[in-house]
Amino acid sequence: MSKIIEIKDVSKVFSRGFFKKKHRVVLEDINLEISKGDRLVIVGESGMGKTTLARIMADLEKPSSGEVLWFGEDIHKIDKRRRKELRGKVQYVHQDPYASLHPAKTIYKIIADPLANAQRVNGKTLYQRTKDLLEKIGLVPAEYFFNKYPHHLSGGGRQRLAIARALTTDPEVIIADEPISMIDMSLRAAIIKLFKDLNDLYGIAVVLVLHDIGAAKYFTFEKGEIVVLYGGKIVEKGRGIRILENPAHPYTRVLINSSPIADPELARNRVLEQLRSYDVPIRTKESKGCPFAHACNYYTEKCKEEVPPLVTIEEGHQVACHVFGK
Amino acid sequence: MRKESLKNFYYDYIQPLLVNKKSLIGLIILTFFILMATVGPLIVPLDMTSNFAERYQKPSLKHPFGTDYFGVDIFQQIVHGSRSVISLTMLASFFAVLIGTVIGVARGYLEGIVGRAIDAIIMVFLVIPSFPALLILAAVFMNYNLNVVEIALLVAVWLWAPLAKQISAQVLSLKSKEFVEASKMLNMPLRYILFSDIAKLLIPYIFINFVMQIKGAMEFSVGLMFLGLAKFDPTHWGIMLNYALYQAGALYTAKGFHYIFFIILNIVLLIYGGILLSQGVEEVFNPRLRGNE
Amino acid sequence: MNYFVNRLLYLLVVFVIAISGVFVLVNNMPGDPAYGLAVYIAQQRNMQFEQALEIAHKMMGIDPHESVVTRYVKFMNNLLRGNFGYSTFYNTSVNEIIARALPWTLFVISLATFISFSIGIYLGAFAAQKRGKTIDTLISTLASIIQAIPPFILAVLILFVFSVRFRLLPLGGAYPVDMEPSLSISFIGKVLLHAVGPILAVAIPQMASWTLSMRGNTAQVMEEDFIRFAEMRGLADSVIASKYIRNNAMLPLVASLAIGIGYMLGGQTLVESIFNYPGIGFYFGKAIAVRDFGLLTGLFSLIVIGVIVATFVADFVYALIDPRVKLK
Amino acid sequence: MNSVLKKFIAIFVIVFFTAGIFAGCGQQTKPSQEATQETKPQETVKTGEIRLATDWPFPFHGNPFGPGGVGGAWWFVYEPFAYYIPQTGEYIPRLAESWKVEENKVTVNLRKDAKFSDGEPFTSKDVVNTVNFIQAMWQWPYDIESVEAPDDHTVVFNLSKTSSSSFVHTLLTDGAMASLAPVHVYKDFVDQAKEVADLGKKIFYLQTEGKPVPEDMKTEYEKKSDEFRKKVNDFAPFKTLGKLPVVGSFEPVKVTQSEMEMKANKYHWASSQMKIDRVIFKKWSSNEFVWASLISNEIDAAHPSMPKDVVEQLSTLNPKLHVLTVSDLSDISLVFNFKKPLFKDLNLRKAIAHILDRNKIRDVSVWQANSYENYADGILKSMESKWITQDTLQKLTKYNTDTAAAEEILKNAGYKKVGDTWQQPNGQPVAFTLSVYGPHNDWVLAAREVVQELNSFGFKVEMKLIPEGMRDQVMRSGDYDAAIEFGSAWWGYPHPLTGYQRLYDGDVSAITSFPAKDKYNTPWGELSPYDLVLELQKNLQDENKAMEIIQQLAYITNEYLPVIPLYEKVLPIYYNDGYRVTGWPSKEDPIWSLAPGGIERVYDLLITTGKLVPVK
Amino acid sequence: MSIIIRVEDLRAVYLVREGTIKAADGISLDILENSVTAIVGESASGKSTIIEAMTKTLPPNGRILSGRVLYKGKDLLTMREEELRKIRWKEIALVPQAAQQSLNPTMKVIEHFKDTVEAHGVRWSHSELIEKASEKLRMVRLNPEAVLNSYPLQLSGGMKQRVLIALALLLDPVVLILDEPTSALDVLTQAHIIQLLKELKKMLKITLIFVTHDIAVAAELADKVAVIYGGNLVEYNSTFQIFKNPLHPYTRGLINSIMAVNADMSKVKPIPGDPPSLLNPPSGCRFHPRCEYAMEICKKEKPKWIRLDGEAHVACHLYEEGRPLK
Repeated sequence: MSKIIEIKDVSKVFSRGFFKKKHRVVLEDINLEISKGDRLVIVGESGMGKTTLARIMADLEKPSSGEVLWFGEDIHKIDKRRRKELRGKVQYVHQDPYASLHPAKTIYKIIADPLANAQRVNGKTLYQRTKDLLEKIGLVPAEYFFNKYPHHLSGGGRQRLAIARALTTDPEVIIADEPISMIDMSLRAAIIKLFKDLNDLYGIAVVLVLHDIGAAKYFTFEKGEIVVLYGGKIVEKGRGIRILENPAHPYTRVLINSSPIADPELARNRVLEQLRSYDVPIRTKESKGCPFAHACNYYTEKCKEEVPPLVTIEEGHQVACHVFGK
Repeated sequence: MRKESLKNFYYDYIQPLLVNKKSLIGLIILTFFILMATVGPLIVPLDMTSNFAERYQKPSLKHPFGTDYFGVDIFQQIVHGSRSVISLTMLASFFAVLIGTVIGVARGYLEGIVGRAIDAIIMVFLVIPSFPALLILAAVFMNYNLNVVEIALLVAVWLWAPLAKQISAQVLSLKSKEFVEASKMLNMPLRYILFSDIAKLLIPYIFINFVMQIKGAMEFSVGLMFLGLAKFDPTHWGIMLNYALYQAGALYTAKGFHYIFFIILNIVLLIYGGILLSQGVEEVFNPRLRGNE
Repeated sequence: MNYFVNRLLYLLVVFVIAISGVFVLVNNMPGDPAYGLAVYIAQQRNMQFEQALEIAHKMMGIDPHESVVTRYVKFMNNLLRGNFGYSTFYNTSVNEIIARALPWTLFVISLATFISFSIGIYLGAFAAQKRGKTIDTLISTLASIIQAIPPFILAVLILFVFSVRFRLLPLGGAYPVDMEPSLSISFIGKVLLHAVGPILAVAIPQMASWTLSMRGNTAQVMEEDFIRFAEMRGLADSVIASKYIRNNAMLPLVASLAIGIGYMLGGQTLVESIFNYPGIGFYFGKAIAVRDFGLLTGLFSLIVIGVIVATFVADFVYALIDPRVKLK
Repeated sequence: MNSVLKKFIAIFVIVFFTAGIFAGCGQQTKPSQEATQETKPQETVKTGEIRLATDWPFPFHGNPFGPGGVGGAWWFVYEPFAYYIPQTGEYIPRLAESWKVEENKVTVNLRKDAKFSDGEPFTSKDVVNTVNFIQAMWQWPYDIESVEAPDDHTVVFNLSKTSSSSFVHTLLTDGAMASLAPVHVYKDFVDQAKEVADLGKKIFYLQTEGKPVPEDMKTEYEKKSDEFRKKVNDFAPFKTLGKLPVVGSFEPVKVTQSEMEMKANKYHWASSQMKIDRVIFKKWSSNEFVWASLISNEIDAAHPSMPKDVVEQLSTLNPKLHVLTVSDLSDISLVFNFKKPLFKDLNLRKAIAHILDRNKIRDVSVWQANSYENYADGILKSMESKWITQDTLQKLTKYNTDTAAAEEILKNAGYKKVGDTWQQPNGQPVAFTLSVYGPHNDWVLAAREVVQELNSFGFKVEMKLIPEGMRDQVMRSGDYDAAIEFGSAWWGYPHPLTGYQRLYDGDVSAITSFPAKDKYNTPWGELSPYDLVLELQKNLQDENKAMEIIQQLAYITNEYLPVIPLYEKVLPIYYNDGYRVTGWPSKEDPIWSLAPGGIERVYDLLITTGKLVPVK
Repeated sequence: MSIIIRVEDLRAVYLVREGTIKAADGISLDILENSVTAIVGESASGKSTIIEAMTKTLPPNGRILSGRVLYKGKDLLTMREEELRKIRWKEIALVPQAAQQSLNPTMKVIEHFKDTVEAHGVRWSHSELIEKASEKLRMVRLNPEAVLNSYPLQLSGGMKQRVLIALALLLDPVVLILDEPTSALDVLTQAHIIQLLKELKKMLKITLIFVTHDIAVAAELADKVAVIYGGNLVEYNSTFQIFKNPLHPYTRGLINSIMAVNADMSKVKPIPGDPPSLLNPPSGCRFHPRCEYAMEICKKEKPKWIRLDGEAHVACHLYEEGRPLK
């Protein structure tokens, strides 16, 4: 029973309008698994469905179809109490630490309240555990921060605090949505490092949603998987370092090609691959073909008509592309 | 810990109000009136014996605000009347805020048909003009000897709706806030989310509204006395004003200027104090509220 | 469009509930419009009061034994046909009274709103742009003090100062009876002169509140990035003040403008009674005093309709002028 | 967005202007073209105008039977047979030239030169029709059994046997009897009116004779009278005819919510003497409004109650303003609810009579009023000497302000003062509420003073305002402890009978539930005031007998205190002399005593006799 | 290359409820004509303050305490408001950071162009305006017909950013200042904008100054890099030198913490600690609490702004008295 979360054929459709006629397919037939101690990165640009996927995994949103299993149980079929029990094991960290921390609560309260609730502790034990937790995620000395408010912290500090709060329930997996996008460059690595440490030292599975390929690489270069989303579909999936070094899907390639390089000489000499279109595709239930077809430089007629299946091109590397699929 | 949080509370909520000029002046004015209502009647005696020959005395040491049409000291009446003015006003504001908050929070949290129903109720109270409705209610309840609390409730019934609407909008936006979602993820109970997460951010907002309600409640309570709904209290400022304007015609005589002036001055000053305080509170707390939206 | 259909249906439900509430309220009001007449009859003709009351009821066309439900059905039925009921005191249909009174009230509140809105907007924007300076302190303090004055006190003071002390304004009425209503300059002048008192009584507190809201909104808009960007582009202060600050700060107020007019319909009772101005509020006050339940429910319904229409119009106007709402 | 906003504002401006224009046109009730184009009789052009204040129904229908009648225009529009000056007891003939009173029969000879304002002559047919109309519409006065018109200028009233002797006075002076329903205006209703009136009378006489009334007669009457009433109520001569033909001195020509314009009746019999041909009425919306109008010369005369300082101020601001007072033939009293056990104790009422400083109350309330210093005998102060003998006065208890006396009465009756508060013999505090009608300024002031004095004596009295429109209801339902009300009052007919009737068999007894039928101990034996009132009514013509009964009633009233009169109400009349009009009679002129119950009669009389003239 | 803007000892503060934020504390900087200068720093390090103070466009609570900004020999800070207004945009255009809120939400894009033109007394007919605006919009690869008649909220974040750049180019300015032109944008859009700026630089004779927290962006675009820390300028050098041989320990930490896609991930090293609060900045060198080379003197004395060989400037005690960094 090492599988923590399984996503089976999950799709998500957003509808709007009086008769719900206008709709938009945000996720399409997603299958994913997270097991104990895994590292997983979901990459893609905004509007590609990565946040929705993360929220569905964390049961913050319901899929339109498909199953979400936590520890082998379908979370939409089990009763409330069981779901509550399991929920503690799956935690979620928001993108924006400014918004996800209560602005009028002290740091002590932010950690101690959920801790007391989850661990049924109080008094001195609670105090000690809160202190330990804050120190664990690097807010030292903990007592110094107890009576401070979130706005006294830097972006990095706030994100640490949000992570610490997620740890109060002793989760087995933490899903973090763009945890570094609102944080300064110089502090980003430290946050990713923190996630790596949590994974290494405590065996907590970590799912990160990122658009920064560099950070994805940093997180997965030792171990872990990367999933690339485009237009609500998984276009490529596999071991992190493998994908980053040998991207198969044209989109992944462009993504890596476009990422900033911290070397002036290389940067100046590189040639950026241009896409045919930079629009975010809007898919409906009627849409056909590969979602990337409209932008892809390698598209064929087939791409417009047929949805490419996710095929394994190598051990631990799957891609969904008619051109590069073989 | 406790001492620390008290200190924090002071620095977060009290000290900024004392630093802000408007709220400071507002606080001073309100404190003055509250003192007048609580301690005042103990210090200042009230002699209502009329003395027609001594009417319309100009302000003097003996009569700081002069005497009224009956020859009774105006200052004494103002001091003693402040008790009923302030108790009714404060109670009505309190009830209005209470009802408004409870219904607003409920509306903000409840979705679907129940939410729409509450919405409709709020809307109903918004579209029925409050003053005429109160006139009718006054007549309906005329023969019940209502006490202050009941009258305050009656007034509050016509004051809470706008607040409820605003609060529900606030809660609607607050409940989709990420920190609320985080609390849900952490299995925090509903009461924690409502009373700790959401209520905490509503407090400054509610407070501002409480102060704003004072004005409405004040006007209503004066109106009610005019209408004979509230128990007749000759020193209630509204009644004093009624006597001055309509019974004694003080406006129409040069001698009576101070009579009207001091009553209006006190009414206006009290409301102005409330307005200042609420403006100050808004200045102090709203940026933070806005910043978190 | 769907949004509006939806909204309309919702307001209709609100309307029915509100009107029913009003009906119940009014019908629980103690007092019998025929009572005064009955006392008079009994005394004049030396007859039993009960008998006199019966006669009085007949004279006024009131059936005291009619059940509330029947009355309610009748009332709703009439309302559906646009008939607001019958006034026992004035012995005429409420529609006729509304036709007489509503134009005056609308005239006063629209003119008052127009004046107070234009001046309030200007003063508020001006004060906000001079934030912290003496003139700002002066304007906002004055506005706050005016807000603190209960409206009926203000009305009485205006009446006294302008009409009694300095005799600048005529006392009561909408125009002098010895003039023929026409579109002549002199007649319109008289109408305006008669309306000055009520208009001032409505406009002054309004102005204060517009000023304060506009000041707050302007201050908020001035912090917006697009204002600084406009400055960075070297735009003239006047252009920024009008096109960028004022327009954006005004938007929320324009919506409340429409709603405000709706609410004012119901708030005219005191002012119109004090100025003896023949508008809706005047009749409303009279209807309460003489327990004219027909007139009371009719006028109440009118006011509720006014507020609801205003709410609807406000939504519509807001969507019309704010692209942010329009495009959603 | 800018352009949209501009459009919005433009629409806004257009809307309010159209609203204004709509408001302007089609506002007033005014006669149609037809009326104004009518050829006018040749007349010398007069330019006199007087401005007054009063109330009237609006929209103006001009139907005296409709709700609100024609308001304050009444006495200008409907002339009675005669005016009665109470101070001199003189009848001034108006529509009647002369009259003859016989047993159950009054013959009135009508003025031959009376004409309606549309030129139609006024005849006895109009009077007959009017009487039928009132009887049909108001089910009153059934004192008139029948009315005949032997010729165009003679009317014979046959009175019923039960008719009271004061009815003749009513018949002659009541503005309703003569000209309410001119035949040429109400021509469609004439027969129906007679039918309904006759049927009503028939039923009434059967009832008074104690005979059974056939059910079908009753239903028939119900049906017919309802139908008739509905038809008449819906008839609005001012609207449908475009004019209101009147026999009185002035005809309303234009009416708005706030003003009413009346033009002189060119055909009026006194027309040649009238120097004023226009009356403008301003709406009497509140006393303050009338004060303001008087200061600014907006009106020429009015009779609002006004505090002393305001009068002084008014006189300095407007030196042309004069004031005089006449008795309003009524008094303001403290009335008790005898259903409450507290007030059943005469001792308490006596004590209250001693506690109150009635001069002070008068000062605060209506300073010009006559004060009752000592007695509470139910007779107006101004008339006391005329009706009460010295001998009787000797017998009456003097209720001078004397708290010691009050204390003694209470102590003797078993009341105790504990601390600051008086307790009843049963240990309950003496506590009650004093109700007073909110819109009556002077009453409220009086009530405040009463409450104040009683409280300083050691009672627990609270004041309660009765909201506008609720006075009759509250008082009738007995939902009060004590109240300020009219006490005994003369109203139209200045005779103590009216007052005692009110106290023991009328309005006041209806609201106080004073046990008037009980027997009370008097020097003349055990007497019941109720019986005395009936007896007085029967013996009105017999002056000696009447005087004797009045003495007895005065004694009972003074000793048993059904009410405590506070002051005799006066009518302060303010008039501007020399601004628009002049020629007001001196303050002593008895004509002023016509004012109570219809001050417009005074104005009408002054104008039609040519006394009031415009200022050059 | 000549100096086009010279900043001398610029000091600017913000007044807030809690006190004074010393956001720019003695900045001296020379900007070369037709060069691209990057100002790099963390959020709240004062980097935006520098460019806003330079153009006198600080927010209402900002105050310039001292310093000179010489543009073509004239001091912008003491210049009359009227004169300055003429220079703004026509010669020096500043594109603010908050591209998302920088357009009036109630005005169409075209009206912004119109306003700008009118403000500078340029008399173009309407068709001329459309033509010029379209030209600039095409330059930033936007479809003029669609964009000009749109309201800001109809545009995506990247589009708004490009509209602002087009607007900035409208009057062909000499100096273009961009505040965080790429932050909060997706990878592809970010690459796109960088590409665009590179092309603009080639196409137009323009001096480009931009502010960023991402030193990798500077690597791609800038000729020279100025590094700001805690309101102080700590290093100023050519881009190549900065990356090859970072002098200041902070610069070095910054480069080490970059998770660029081409970097050796095992060498990525986060900077410990948090950025300083500018309300109560640390004494002496503001970096000393986080500096691994900190000495006693660093706590007490503020390092001087010294010029080393070549173009290198640095403010660090390690280099004073010729102490070379080991």
